[in-house]
Amino acid sequence: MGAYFSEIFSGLWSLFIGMSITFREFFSPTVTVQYPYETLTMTARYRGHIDLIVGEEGKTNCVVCGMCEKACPSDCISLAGEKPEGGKKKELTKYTLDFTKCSLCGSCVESCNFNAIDFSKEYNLASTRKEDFYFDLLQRLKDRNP
Amino acid sequence: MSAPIKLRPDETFILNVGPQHPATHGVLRVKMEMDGEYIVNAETVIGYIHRMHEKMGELKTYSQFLMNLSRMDYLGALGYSHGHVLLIEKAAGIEVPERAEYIRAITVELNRIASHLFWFGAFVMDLGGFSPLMYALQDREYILDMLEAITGSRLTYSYYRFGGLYNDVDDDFIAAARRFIPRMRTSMKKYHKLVTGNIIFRKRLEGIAPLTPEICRKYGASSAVARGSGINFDVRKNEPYSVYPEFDFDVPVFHECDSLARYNVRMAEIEQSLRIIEQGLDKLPGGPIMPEKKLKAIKVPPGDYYQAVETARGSFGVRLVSDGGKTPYRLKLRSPTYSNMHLFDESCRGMLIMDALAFMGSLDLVIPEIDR
Amino acid sequence: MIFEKTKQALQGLFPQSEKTPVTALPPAQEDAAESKKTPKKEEPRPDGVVERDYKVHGYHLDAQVSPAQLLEAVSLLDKAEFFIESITGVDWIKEDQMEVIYDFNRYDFDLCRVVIRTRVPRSNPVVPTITDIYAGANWHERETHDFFGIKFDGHPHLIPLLLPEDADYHPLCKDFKV
Amino acid sequence: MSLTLLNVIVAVIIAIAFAALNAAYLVWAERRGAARIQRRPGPNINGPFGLFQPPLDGVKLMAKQLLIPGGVDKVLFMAAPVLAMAPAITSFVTLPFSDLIVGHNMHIGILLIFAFASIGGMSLLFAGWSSRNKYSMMSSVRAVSQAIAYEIPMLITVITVVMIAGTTDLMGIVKGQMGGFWHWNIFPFKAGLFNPLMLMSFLIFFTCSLAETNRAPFDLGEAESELVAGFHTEYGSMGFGLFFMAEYANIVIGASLTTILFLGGWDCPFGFFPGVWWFLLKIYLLIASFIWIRWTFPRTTIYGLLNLSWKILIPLSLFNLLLTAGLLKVF
Amino acid sequence: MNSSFLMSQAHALFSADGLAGLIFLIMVAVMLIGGLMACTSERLVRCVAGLVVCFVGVAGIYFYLNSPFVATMQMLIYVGAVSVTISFAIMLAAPEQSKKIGPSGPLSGPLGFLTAGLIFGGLAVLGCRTVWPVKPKINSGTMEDIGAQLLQNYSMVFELVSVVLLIAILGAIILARGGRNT
Amino acid sequence: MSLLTLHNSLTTYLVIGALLFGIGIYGLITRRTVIGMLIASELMLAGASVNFMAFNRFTAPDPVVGQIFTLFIMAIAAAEAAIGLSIVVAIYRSYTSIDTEDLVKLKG
Repeated sequence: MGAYFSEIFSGLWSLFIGMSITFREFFSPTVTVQYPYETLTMTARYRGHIDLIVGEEGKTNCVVCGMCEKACPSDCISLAGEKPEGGKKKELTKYTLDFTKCSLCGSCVESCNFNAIDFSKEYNLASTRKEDFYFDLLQRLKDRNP
Repeated sequence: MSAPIKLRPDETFILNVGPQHPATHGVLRVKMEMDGEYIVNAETVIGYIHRMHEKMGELKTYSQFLMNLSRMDYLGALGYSHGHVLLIEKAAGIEVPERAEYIRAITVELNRIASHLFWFGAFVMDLGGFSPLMYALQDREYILDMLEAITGSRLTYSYYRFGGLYNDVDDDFIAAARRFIPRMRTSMKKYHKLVTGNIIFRKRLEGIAPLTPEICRKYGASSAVARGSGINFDVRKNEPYSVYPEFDFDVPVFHECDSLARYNVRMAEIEQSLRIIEQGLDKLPGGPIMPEKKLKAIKVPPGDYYQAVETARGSFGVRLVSDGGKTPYRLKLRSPTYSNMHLFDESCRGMLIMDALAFMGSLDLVIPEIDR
Repeated sequence: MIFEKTKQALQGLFPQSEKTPVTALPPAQEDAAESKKTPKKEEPRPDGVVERDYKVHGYHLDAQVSPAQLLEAVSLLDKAEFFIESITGVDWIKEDQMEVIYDFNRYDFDLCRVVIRTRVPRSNPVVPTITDIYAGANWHERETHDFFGIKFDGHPHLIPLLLPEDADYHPLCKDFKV
Repeated sequence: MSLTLLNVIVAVIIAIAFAALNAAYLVWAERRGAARIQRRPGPNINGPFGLFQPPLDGVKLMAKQLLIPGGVDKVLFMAAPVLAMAPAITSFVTLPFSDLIVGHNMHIGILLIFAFASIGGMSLLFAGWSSRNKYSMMSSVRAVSQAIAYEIPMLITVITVVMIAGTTDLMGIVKGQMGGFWHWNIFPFKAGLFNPLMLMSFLIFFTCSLAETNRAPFDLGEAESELVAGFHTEYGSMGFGLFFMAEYANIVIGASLTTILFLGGWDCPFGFFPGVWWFLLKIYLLIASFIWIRWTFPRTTIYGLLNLSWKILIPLSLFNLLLTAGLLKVF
Repeated sequence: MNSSFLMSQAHALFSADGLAGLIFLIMVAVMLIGGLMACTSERLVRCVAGLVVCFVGVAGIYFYLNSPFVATMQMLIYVGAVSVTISFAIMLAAPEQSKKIGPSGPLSGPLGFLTAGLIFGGLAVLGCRTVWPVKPKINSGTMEDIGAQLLQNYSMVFELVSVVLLIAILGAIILARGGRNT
Repeated sequence: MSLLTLHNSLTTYLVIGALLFGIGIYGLITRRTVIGMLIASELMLAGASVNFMAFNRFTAPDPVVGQIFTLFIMAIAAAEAAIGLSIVVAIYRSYTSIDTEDLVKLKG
């Protein structure tokens, strides 16, 4: 009989303790960010999709070695380059990223020895069309510094 | 709580729990044969998000495949990467700088806490309490912020490399981690008051789904499922790897065998992980995080290798059969939840459906990790 | 020590004559040494128990048994309170064989990982099921059946588990093209 | 007879409006309250403090197509939401909000409310049964067995109060408690009557009204982690909307009954200026605690709930009934 | 004559008394619809639904007979208890919903109709033809009267009914107990 | 006598009672399942109750006797429902059917 009542009382007490905690939380400030109205800044190391780094004279540092293409586990990078007449180094003519396949692992950036690609800070890409995610990075580079 | 009944087949009905069901946390399907609210028989159907990681492992080079490991389990990704890098390092004979190992241990434990926090919230939500999930997510958010700052990603970290790490940690991270420990301890007190002590919660879990040590052994259960049944098994202690022997921590073991014991194990594990992080931060040595000599493409001598690690969900094993080539000849991923989930079919017979779903929650399922 | 006991028990499965070449091999290097020299013409390893270097391979005992001996070997481990960790297969296409690997481990601190392996011809891969001994082998065997097409004789419910229900291919066979 | 009938009709219309308004803004309050407990802002975009959210949600619900899944029993499927809503509305008519504001006071008011509540229970049964969904089926059986189990302690507690008040008239019950909080039934100091267990009875009644309205922690009928959405899984648009409104209307009725039976109705705690505002204040405080409880506790099990009813609530309420009877005889 | 009759009817409708009469008619209609649904529907659950509707109608009629207490009891007992019990029995004992439960034989329909019609007709004619003595005073319909009578004049019956209920509960438990494996 | 004053005459109620009784008889004859018959008999009881209530209101000198009789009928009906339905469950258990045609075999 004693156990019966003590269980009722301890049970009731535990319920009141729980309610006191939620009561305290009720009056503490909110912690969420109202997403479309407020946004957070991305951290410095945030891994978005890759972008070409703007090197000297607004040109890319890429030497078309193809390491990133090889390192990519999902085959999303394809690049091409040709030697301009009279030039010594190959120049990048095409650099496309198939973002539909990319899993943001960062292998490409790591494999690049020439500091040519880096992560962008874009995180809320959305579209209804698949084609929007075939990025032409060379074009994006040009867009960034006209 | 159990119904020892013999039924005619026309008295039962089939209830499909899943593939889309609030309690399965993903695409898991359990075909339950029910007698009213009692489960007569259950058959778990998995494989809805099977991605054939093992074939990918055979087709990709070692370093290309490394990224897949964090996609196995989206809640405790680092533990899985850890197992894989340890295996390859062991097999290929790569030396790892001590600092890297310490950082790995710290980040794995942080990730373990994050995973347990999410499980805690989801588990209480399975039982119908919604608010603890939000509190747990707040605490988890601190961890994700810290890990994002050093790895650049919030869930699928791809942080470890063969021989070390991708990025070094900075002072901000260390300071944030130090701040996090007391905050988390305060939160734990709150959780214990709000949830663990709650009479409704205890009544729902006490004596539900007792798993004998024998069942655990027959099914190869690990993590809290085994430790809640009185089995003192933690790969970190049983087969010490990495720098875990340097740390002073306990393996929480509960002998009640019920769902509450499994809950208690995980909650106690959070506190032990905090201890490990604390010690790791104190002991963190300086130095490089990658071997001095840059690694060429990795090749593993032919042979058969196995490495087990304790992830948030239990004993995760990687078996590598190498023929000396650039890619593994065979890579087997032994996922802990696969074994833990397997015993559900047998154990849930005769249970009420709501107890069975509480039991399912106590197993800490992450479906992509089962399906691989 | 459980390691010694298990080793003796497993060696007991093999008559003395068959055991000799196995124990003569130096542990841990034999794969490496052989395969580097003659990778193509490697003979399948004879049945028997091999001790492995735990620091390199991650397990202690490696026992290759014939499918007929499998149940006996597994029940030995069951009696010694091992738990089943996983079951998997390897497709040795060059040797025209399928291998099934069973991993066993212990819950206590008497560390001993045992690997049991058995080989069957690729053309007719049939292995007896161990679900009667370890109920937890059920899914592992189904998964192995999915991936390699190895049939587990006596398995209660050998239908695709991870693959779609109507899958008739076995993706981890080496002759499966992606 | 005739004039009261007109009265009743006007009261029904007002009750519908009151119920709908309550349902809408209690949803808002619930969402805001839940959000605050979880340290989120909650709906705050539409209008000041998100106050336009409920009408917009209502418009959305009404604009949605009414889906009737194949294989359902159409008549019952359509009738169930109405059956759920109608008794809730009718119960409002007899509730005295103050000595002036009452639709139609009847001398058997409290019995009438329970009589209507039993129809509400049947509506859940029909909804679940007609949906042709196994989850709904299980949920409806749960909801009904729960309703039966909790009706008993609830009625026993009501009888205790009726014995003290000497009337089944809701207004009469309140009038017996007028004059400050020390006269309320929850507190034992009543003229000539000292019953220390009335607080317990209040808790029992409160628990039962939580269970009767299928609120957490007794929301087994719509246990979303087990039964998806329970009996209203297959309902969309206004079918769902009616169940939703009925749920909140029942909450208001439960809170009002608790107020009338135990908290002195429209009586001021300090004995002056009684009026409808006190009544509203009390019921909304009770509703706030309904919300507060819902977002704090996990759900009970079906056997835990039946154990609670049969092993704790019924014996205790019976004991209090006997004690009160004895006290009434003595004093 | 016809139009004036209609006029008077319409006029009566808008008076409060007329409204009461209208609601009475609605109640009778509800009762009839429910009763017919309960006895002709092909699904047992619909029969129970019909029963519920019918009893709500009957309760409404009791209201018009100046006995609201009996009306509420009618709802509490029949809707809240009897109908729920019946539906539980259906759930326990009639798993296949699709099975039609139509008339038991080709003749039973007309035969039932004939019998029921004859009985109804007879009773109705008897009821209408007889001249009933008029009551001096309408009953007040309060609970006090009923309670006092129950505990004074009819206390023996009251006790007997409680014994019957007790025995019924015990009997029901004994009959329905015993697991399904027995 | 207008349609709208029907509720003030005894005969209306007697006819309603007879109607309910008739519906109940019809159901009892046509129903094939035990539960259906039980439902029909509940209707017949309700018909009888209506008569009692009507006489109580219009003719009986005692103000409550009819009401008390109705209350007793309700109590008996509840008991009857409980017993009848447990019998139904018991029948179902031994015959797997509640169809009266299947219950011809008396020795179970």
